[in-house]
Amino acid sequence: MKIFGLIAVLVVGALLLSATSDFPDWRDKDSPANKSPVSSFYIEKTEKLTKVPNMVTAVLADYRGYDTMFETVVIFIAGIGIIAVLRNFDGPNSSSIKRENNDEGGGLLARFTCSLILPFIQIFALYVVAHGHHSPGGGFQGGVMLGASYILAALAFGLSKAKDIFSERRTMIFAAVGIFIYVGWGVLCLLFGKEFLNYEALDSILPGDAKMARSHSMLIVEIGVAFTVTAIMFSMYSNLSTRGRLSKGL
Amino acid sequence: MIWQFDIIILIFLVIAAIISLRLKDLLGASMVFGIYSFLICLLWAEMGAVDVAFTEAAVGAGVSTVIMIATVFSTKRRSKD
Amino acid sequence: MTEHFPVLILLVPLFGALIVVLLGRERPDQCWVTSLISLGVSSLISFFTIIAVLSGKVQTLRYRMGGWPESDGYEVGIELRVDILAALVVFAVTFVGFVNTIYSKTRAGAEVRGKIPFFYALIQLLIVGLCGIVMTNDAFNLYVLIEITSLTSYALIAMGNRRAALSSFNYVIMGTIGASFYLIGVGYLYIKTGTLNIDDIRMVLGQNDLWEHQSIIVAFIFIMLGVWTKMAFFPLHGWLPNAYAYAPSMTGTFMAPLMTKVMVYVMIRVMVWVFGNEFVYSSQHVWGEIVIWMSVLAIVAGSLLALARTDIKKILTYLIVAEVGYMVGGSWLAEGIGQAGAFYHILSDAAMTFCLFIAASIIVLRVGDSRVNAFDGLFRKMPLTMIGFTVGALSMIGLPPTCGFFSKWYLISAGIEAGHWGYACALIFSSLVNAVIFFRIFERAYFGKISGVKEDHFPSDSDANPDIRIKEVPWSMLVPLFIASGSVILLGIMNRGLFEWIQTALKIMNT
Amino acid sequence: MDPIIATFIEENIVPNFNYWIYVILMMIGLYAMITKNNLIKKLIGMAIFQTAIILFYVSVGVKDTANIPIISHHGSEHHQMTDLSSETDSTKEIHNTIDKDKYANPLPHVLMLTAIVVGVSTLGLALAISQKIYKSFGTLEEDEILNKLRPGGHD
Repeated sequence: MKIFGLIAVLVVGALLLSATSDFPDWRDKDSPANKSPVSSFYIEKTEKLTKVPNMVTAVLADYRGYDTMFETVVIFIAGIGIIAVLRNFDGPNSSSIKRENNDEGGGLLARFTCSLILPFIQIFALYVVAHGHHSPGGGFQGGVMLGASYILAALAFGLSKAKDIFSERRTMIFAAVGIFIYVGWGVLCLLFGKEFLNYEALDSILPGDAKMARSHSMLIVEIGVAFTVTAIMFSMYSNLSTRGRLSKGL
Repeated sequence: MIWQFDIIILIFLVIAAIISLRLKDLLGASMVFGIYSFLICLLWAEMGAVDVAFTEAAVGAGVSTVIMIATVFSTKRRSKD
Repeated sequence: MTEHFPVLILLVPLFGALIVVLLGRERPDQCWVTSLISLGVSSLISFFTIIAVLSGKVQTLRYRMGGWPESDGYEVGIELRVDILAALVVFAVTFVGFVNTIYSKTRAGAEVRGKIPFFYALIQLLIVGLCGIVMTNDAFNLYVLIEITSLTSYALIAMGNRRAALSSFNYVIMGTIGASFYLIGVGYLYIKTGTLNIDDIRMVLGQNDLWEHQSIIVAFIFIMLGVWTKMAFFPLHGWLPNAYAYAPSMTGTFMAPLMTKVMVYVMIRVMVWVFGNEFVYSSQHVWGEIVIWMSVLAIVAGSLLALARTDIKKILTYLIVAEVGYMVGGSWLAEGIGQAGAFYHILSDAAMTFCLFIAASIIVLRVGDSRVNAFDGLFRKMPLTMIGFTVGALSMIGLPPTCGFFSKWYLISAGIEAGHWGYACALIFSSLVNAVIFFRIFERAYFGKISGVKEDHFPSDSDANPDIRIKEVPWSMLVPLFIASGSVILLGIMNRGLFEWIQTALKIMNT
Repeated sequence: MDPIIATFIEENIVPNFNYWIYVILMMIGLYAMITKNNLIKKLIGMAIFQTAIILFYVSVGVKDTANIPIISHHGSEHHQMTDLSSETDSTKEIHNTIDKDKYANPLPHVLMLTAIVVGVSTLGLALAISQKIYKSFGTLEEDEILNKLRPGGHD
């Protein structure tokens, strides 16, 4: 097996290396990928057409918004997939277990530190979600940070405390609602007579002109992504750290 | 866009990848994998891909490592290879 | 309204999945109804899409997500593209999903117990992913959708017993390698062309005459390797038999007819749309001959491995491996009849695999044993099920008027036309092996005694007497079986018309 | 560093170095996925494999003259403040046009955001599956699991 694996890996590596000599130089601004009309269009027209200075956010949420919708669906699938694989709903230890151990979680110092920094982490996460138009960040990064803040709470105060805020039922509702916001916003465009995810259709219900409608819609879509990602990140951690029993975390 | 940094980080990356795969202690391997993610996040920030670097910092060095460690704690810590 | 059909096909099951997750835990019985309605609506829409595409007004439906117009002749957004080939495959996918949902009515509660909402949500998302793969015209979007189908199938398979979890893990490893190879290939195309839209990649490749560049050749090889891994082409087939055999039986019937076939569609699409026939079938490249001989190997090995098994589900999964060899070989033989034959085989193989898997899982359910001797005397006990099974088996052997005969006919004649006798002989050999396998089963089913059933296989069942226990299943399982076997015959009867549509569509592609 | 060596490196190694390292990382990851015995190790290899591909894509979008792909207005605003009166429409137009060599190619970044998300989803699901395997087999070593599955093996 090892020999076979080594041979396969070497063949693959040799093929890939043989192609690198054919590539344009690294950092070449005139390489086909960098000077292609698609990339020039994104760089030159994005701010004019969508009023968003961060091109990555604009391309992510608008030009390739269809991709991002499925990216959110991928996260969602991972979340429900982990529950479907790990949880054992009909066993004796499903939801009937009460918290038998109040000592779980970190020590006093950890709790104190966490209670100090958690609000700031969460505010920063919300800032990242909301400010993705102008600075690096967006729904996904902010959502991961928000989810991580709950993971931190679970580590410091014990999973059962964190579960009181963010129960499994709630995570599933949050996750589904996030995608619902994203897809529903696209369907709204459909109902207004334009293509799916064509945010320009919504300029009559959003403040500003059609270009601002794109910008505002990106924010709404990013919020949807943040909902799903927050919920699923926390659900992923809580299931994986307890082998799907959802009691007694790390 | 300083290529010297680029080369140094890339070499560290290869070292980190090899170490994390050689360690027999899975907890240590996950930790080194976190370091690997952090290095690659630095690299992307250096290459101007700030959004990707941000995401990798949150996901690769953060959540991926955490869920990996969570799995190591709820299974076995030693590995045979 | 017609122009929105492609996206509606995707959105209806997507919303269905969300509703199932939101409401499922309170009312598990509603999940079945919800997914039945959503997949039914979706297959209805895809049926109308076929009509719209055939009606002549719109040969090809193009749908620009976000309404972004092209700039300088390049697409800046993501585009969906539905022609007759895509419409046919999408209809097959949604229809199989719909019929299979009917089949899962009584089984879901028993097999996945408390996880019914998650099961139905994953199933609907799987259908969304497969339809998206078929319709999208963007190389990277295709990767995302491939990962959607992969993740749903990992989860669905791992919901089974412990063997299923282990095979699902192998599938994760192989599937990730496959999808990542595809991604590498797309990256190599992107670095040379600067675009991701499939039509635009083709255009740039032609304009700049990049055909002989090493990176384009490597990109082609890696995309092919990735797609072959996902479709379980012979040396890369390791994950498939265990995954499909140990998965919950409903999952098997959902995935076996769809996954590999959609990946074959992707392969044909990449060969024809992205790279074009001149590049793929060019005599300068050695790969044509190699791939055909690999597919001959796949057919022979798949058939022989199936012959060596005694477990009915394992037999069927190895037959899938052989069928993948048919399709890969056919599409690599030559443009024209070989490609069209392989494409027709996608549809007919989906129908007959569906039929056989449903019949087999009904039998395993009733008899409680998945070995071949479970079939002893079944023609007397379960005549209706056995009729369905027989239709599927005859199609697999290749007897008229089933669709298996016609697709095999087209493929063999393509092999003879291309002068590739090895491929034609392998097809005939595989038919003979299939005949041996299935007539062995028929013999048992006609003449065998029921005594082969051991009681300890069903310890939980209260009535241990097999004579009483082995009886026909409820209508919710028989109707899907008959729809499947009916479609096997229907596809066979309609073969000429279908084949002409496929041929003209492929010709339009190449101009 | 010696300037001659530096120019040598810059001309001959730097243009392809990223691509070489990406291939090496990918080979390391792939080798681990195929040959490692421990399931968690396989998954670490998988993560390395995926990040290597992301490294490749991000390297494609780098330009030597470019900065991060976020349009900044500091320059033009400053200009407007200093001579607000003499600003005509034509000069405004000049300031508003964007030099595309100044910004990195955003498309690979977007693609790789999606790929990172797919990577972490796959990792999470695979970890869940390996926990399920551990629950039913009591080990994560592939050879021990296969031993237990063999009919003769004690289970």
